[in-house]
Amino acid sequence: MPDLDVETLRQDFPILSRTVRDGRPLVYLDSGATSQKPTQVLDAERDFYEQHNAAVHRGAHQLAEEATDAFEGARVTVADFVGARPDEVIFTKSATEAINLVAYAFSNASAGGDLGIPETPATDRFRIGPGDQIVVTQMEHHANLVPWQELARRTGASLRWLDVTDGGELDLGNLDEVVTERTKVLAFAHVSNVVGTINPVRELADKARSVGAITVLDACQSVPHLPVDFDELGVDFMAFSAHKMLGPYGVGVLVGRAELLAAMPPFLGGGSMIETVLMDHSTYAAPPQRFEAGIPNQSQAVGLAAACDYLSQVGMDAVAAHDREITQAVLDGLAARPWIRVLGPLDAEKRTGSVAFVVDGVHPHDVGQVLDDSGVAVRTGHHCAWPLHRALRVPASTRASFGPYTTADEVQAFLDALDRVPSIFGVAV
Amino acid sequence: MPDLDVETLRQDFPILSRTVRDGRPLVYLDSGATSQKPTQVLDAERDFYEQHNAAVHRGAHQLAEEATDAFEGARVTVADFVGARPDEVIFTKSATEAINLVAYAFSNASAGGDLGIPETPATDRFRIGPGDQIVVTQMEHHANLVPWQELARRTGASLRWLDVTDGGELDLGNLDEVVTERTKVLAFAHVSNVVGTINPVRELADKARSVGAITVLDACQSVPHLPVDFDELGVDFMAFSAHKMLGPYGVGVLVGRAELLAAMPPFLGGGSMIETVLMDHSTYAAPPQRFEAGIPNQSQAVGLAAACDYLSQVGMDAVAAHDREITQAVLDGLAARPWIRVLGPLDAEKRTGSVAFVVDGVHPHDVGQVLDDSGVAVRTGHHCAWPLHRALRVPASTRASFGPYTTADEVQAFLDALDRVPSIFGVAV
Amino acid sequence: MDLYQELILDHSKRPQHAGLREPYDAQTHHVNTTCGDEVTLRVHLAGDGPDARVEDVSYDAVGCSISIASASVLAEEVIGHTVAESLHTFDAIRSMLTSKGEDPGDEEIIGDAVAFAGVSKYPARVKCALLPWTAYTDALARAGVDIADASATKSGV
Amino acid sequence: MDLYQELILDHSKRPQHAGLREPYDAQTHHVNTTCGDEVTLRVHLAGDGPDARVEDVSYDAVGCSISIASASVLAEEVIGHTVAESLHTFDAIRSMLTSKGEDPGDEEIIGDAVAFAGVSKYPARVKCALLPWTAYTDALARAGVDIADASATKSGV
Ligand SMILES: Cc1ncc(COP(=O)(O)O)c(C=O)c1O
Ligand SMILES: Cc1ncc(COP(=O)(O)O)c(C=O)c1O
Repeated sequence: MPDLDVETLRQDFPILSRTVRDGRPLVYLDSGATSQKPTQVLDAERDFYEQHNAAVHRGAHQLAEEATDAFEGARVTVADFVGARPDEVIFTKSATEAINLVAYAFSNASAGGDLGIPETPATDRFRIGPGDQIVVTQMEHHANLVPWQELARRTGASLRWLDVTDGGELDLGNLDEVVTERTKVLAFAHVSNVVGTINPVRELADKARSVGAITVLDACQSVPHLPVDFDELGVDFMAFSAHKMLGPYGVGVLVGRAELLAAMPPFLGGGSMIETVLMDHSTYAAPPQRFEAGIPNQSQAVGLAAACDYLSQVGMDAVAAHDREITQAVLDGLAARPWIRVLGPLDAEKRTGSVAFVVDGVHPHDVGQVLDDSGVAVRTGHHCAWPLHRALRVPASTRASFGPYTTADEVQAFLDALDRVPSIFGVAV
Repeated sequence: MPDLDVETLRQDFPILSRTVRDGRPLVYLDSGATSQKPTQVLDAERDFYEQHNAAVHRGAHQLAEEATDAFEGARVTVADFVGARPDEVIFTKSATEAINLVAYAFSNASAGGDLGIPETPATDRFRIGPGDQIVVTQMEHHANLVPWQELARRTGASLRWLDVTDGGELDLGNLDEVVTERTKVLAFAHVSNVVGTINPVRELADKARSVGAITVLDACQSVPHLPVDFDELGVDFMAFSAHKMLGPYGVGVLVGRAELLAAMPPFLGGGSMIETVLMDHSTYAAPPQRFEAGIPNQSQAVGLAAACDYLSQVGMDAVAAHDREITQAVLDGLAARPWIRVLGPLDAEKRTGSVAFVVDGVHPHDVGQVLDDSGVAVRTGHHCAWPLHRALRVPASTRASFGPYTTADEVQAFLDALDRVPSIFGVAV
Repeated sequence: MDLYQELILDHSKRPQHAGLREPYDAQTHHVNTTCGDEVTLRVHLAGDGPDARVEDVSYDAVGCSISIASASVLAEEVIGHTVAESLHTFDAIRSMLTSKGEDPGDEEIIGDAVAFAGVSKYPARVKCALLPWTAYTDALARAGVDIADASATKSGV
Repeated sequence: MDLYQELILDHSKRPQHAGLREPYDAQTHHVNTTCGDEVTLRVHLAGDGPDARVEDVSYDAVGCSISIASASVLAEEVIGHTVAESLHTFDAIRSMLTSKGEDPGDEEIIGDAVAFAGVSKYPARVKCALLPWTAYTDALARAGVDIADASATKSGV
C-alpha cells in the first residue's frame, strides 16, 4: 500500500496556506463539516463550464452531447468509486436530499392513485401506515432522523430507535425487540459524525433483511475516510455528500438497489424525469432519470467525479491508514490531558474521521473560541446530533475532524492551543 | 438607458469563442435551456472555495464566519435583484425544487399531526383535499405541472387548467369558471419557455387573490430577460434557476411572501432547519432556514449573487431591450421564409427570450441537426412542455433562444443555416 | 451532411410496410422522451422459439427522419426471417450505432441499415435509430420469445 | 484574548441574580441553535407602560460563558430600572455588539456590558450575547409591554 504523502498532497489545496486571526497559519480541523477541495476538482468544474457547458440530455447539438457525456461519465466514475452500478446512482443536491428522497418514496407510495410507474411487488415494501414501524438510532445526524420523524407524522407509522451506550457505540442488546416484523425501514449511520464510531453495517443489514425491512445507510462520514463498497455492505440505500469528500457543494448521491429504485414513485416532479405528460397525469422514466427532475447539478457531478478520481489516485486504503494515524495521535494527545474527556470509543480502530470531547467546566463554544484564536478551526455545539449528545449527557462538544491533508504538526498545534484553555477559564489541570 | 455592448460583454464568456463540428464557430442559441456563464461568476465561486471555504452557519472559526457572510450576503444580493426581502429568499437546488417545495408544503400541511412550527391562520391556506382545486395552464413547463399533478394525487384535490389559444397566449375567456372559490392554488409561468409569451401576471394574481388562492409564478424565463420585481408582480411565490441567468448549476430560488413562508411546514428535514430535536419529534427554525436543510449550496449561491451583480451592471433594462432587438430580428428573418411557421405571438412586444417554430414536413429534430451541422446550437423536441405542443397541434418544435451575448451576426448565421433545410429534405420554398 | 444519406431520406419519406395490420401477436408503444419520437409496433410470428418466422411487422411511427427510416428498414430486414436471424441483424446494427463512427456496418448482414452508419457520431440520434428496434424486441418478448435464448441460438450458428 | 475580559469570566462563573424566582409576569425560553445555548427568563414588573419598573429578572441559563455572562449583566443592568430605560440600554448594547468592533460601548449607559465590546468581532458569538436580551424583550412583550412604543419613549427623552 503506497503511503500518503501529505506534504505533496497539501499543495493541491491552496486554502491550506492561508492565515487567519492576525496572521496565524490556518489549522483546518473541521473536515467533518466540509472538506477543502483540491485544485483538480475546481479545475474540472471550471473546464466543464468553459469548454462544454450546455444542458444535458436535452439538446441535439455538439455542446449538449459533450455535456451529457461528461455528466453520464461522472455517474460511472462515482458508481465505480463506491462499488455500485451506474443506474443505481442518483445525483441529489446533498446527502440530506438523498435521505429525504427515500423517506418521501414511502409516503408517496402510500398515498392513493396511480403512481405513473410500472408497479412491482417491491412497490408494496414502500407502503407504510399506522402499525408499521420506522427504526433509527440515537446516534443519527439530524439528516437521518428528522426525515423519518416527518415520515412517521405523514403516514401514522411509529418511530423507534436503537440506543447508544455510554461509550458511544450502538446498543444492540435489544436489537430483536426494536427491529421486528413490523419494521419497514431501518436507517442508520455508517460512521458517527460526532464520536466517529464505525457501526456494524452487516449485522444491522442482515437483521433488517430477516424481517423484510429496507435499510438506509448514512455514509456521509464513511465514504470520505474508508474504502466503501455498496454491494459488500449489503444495504438497500446509501447516501453521501460530495462536499465532505473533497468535492463541490450542491451534489450528493443516493445509491439504491436497482429493483427498489424501479419500484419507487418519483420525488420531485419536472423535466427529464417523465415518460409522457398529459394535462391530467403523467408517467415517469426509469431510474436514475426518474429521480433527477430538472436540469441537474451537472458541473457539480463532474466535480464530484474529479474528487473520486483524486481519492482513487491517493488510494482509499492510504486515506484510511492516514486517518487512523491522525486519530491515534489526537486520542493520545487528549488522553495525556486528564481535564479533557473524549466522547465515544477510546480505541482508534473502532472509529474514523473525527474526535469529539468536552472540558468539564468550560463550554465547548468557549473551547472552540480559544482554538480559533490560535488559528485552529474546529466545530463546537451539537453537530446536528442533538439526541446523541443527550444520550451521552453532555449539552454539546468540541469536535476536531480530519481529511487526507491533516498533518501531525497540525495535531500538535491543536493540542498546544488546547493547553491555553485551563488557564483562561481557571480549570484545574 | 445605456446600450448593451455585446462585443465587449462576449469577452467575459470564453466558451463563445470555441468551435464545433469541424471548426465551425459556435452559435449558441440554446440559452433557454441554460445560459453560458461569465468569468466573473466562475471566479466568484472559485474565490469562495480557495479563500473562504467552510460550512456556513455552523463553525465558530474565522473561515466559517467568512463563508457565512458570503452566503448571507448572496441572499441579500439576490433579494435586491428581484425586489424581495432577504428573509423571503430560499436557496433551493433549482426552480424545479422550488416549485416542488411549495407543492409539498400543501400535502405536508394536510397530513395529520403536529407540524413542529407555530401555526398561523395562513397555515390553513395550505390544507387541501378532495373538493379543492389546483389550477395550472396548458403553457407550463413540466416543472410547473407535474408537481401539481402529484399534489392532486397525494391529496385527492383535482387539477384544472387554463387553455392556450392557437396564437400561443393564455386563454382567459373562462378565467372565472376555472378559478373559483374552490381554487387553493394558481400556478403559471411568467414567460413561456417555448413560445416566449409574456403572461398577464397582475390580472391572474388579482383573480387568485379575489378567491383566496395562493399564486405560484414560474419566473425561470422572465428573471433572465426582464426586470422583475416580486413585490410589484403581486404573486405569493416565485421560482427561478440560476443557471438560466448566467449563474451556476445547482442553485435555484424560491421567493415567498414572509407570512406564507412562516405558515408552511418544512419540506426537507435535516441539519440547520431545526429548532429543537428530540428522538420522537422536532420543532423547526423560522424561514428561510426552515427550508434549507443540510449544508447549503453555498458556493453556488455566491455564484448566483455574482450573476445578479453582473446583470445589474449591464442593466436589466438594457438586457430586455437587447433581447427585444434579437427577437425582432429572428421573427423578421423567419417571416421572410414562408416554409417556416412560428409558434406563439408574432408581435415581438408580447414575448421574450425564445422563438420556437416548425418546418412543415420536416421533423424538428432533423431541422436541429442541420443547424448543428452548421455550428448553430438550438433545442428541438417538446422542451419539457408537451401539453403546450399538443395544444398547438405540433408534435415538437425547434427553438432558438437568446442571452445578452447573442449578436445580430449569430441571428444571420442561424437563418443561413436554416436555408439548408429545404434542399436537404425536399421542402418547397 | 453524411448523416442524411439518400437511403435514409427515401425510407423516411416512403416508409416500407407502414401502418398497423392484423393479425398480430403482440404490440408495443415506445417513446423517445428526448425528442418525442413515438412508435407503435406489432409483430406477427409463425411457430415457436428462435426458429419462429416473422410473418409481419407493422407499425405507426411519428418522429424524425431517423426513427421513421429505421422503422422502415427494420420491417424490410425482418419480415420473412426467423426471430433468431432478426436478432442477429439487430445486434449488428446496434454495434454499428454505438461505435461512435468506428464500425461502418456490414451490408451483407444489415442491408439498407448501413445507411445509418453516420448516425453513430451523434449520440442523441442513436436513440432515434434504436427506438423501433427496442420496440421490436420488446414486442417479441411479449409474444413469448425468450430473447436471450433466441439471440444466443443465432450467434452460436 | 480580548474576548474573555475578566468581567465576562467573573459573571460567567458567578452569574448575578441567577435562578428562577416567583413572582413573575411572563417567562420565555430561547435557544441559540448554533451552539445549543438555552435561557429561560422571567420578568416581574410593577406598573404599566414604558414607566413600569422592572422589579425582578430571574433566569436559568445553560451555555457558553458569553451567554451566561450576558444574562448576568442583563439582570444587573435592568433590575430596578424602568422598562424604557432597560430598552435604551439594550439598544446601546445591541449597537455595540453588531458594530464589528467599531463601537466600544459607553460605560455610562451599559455598565459592565462594555466588557462585551470584543464579542462584536466574532459574529457567531454575537448571537450568544444577544440571546438573554431577546429572551428579555420577548418576555416584556408577553407581559404586555408595547416594545416599539416603550423604546421610542425613552429614545425621545
Ligand atoms: C419555464 C421553466 N420552468 C421551469 C424550468 C425548470 O428549471 P430547472 O430545470 O433549472 O429546475 C425551466 C427550465 O428548464 C423553464 O424554462
Ligand atoms: C453523518 C452525516 N449525515 C448527514 C449529513 C448531511 O450532509 P449534507 O448536509 O451535506 O446533506 C452530514 C453532514 O452534515 C453528516 O455528517
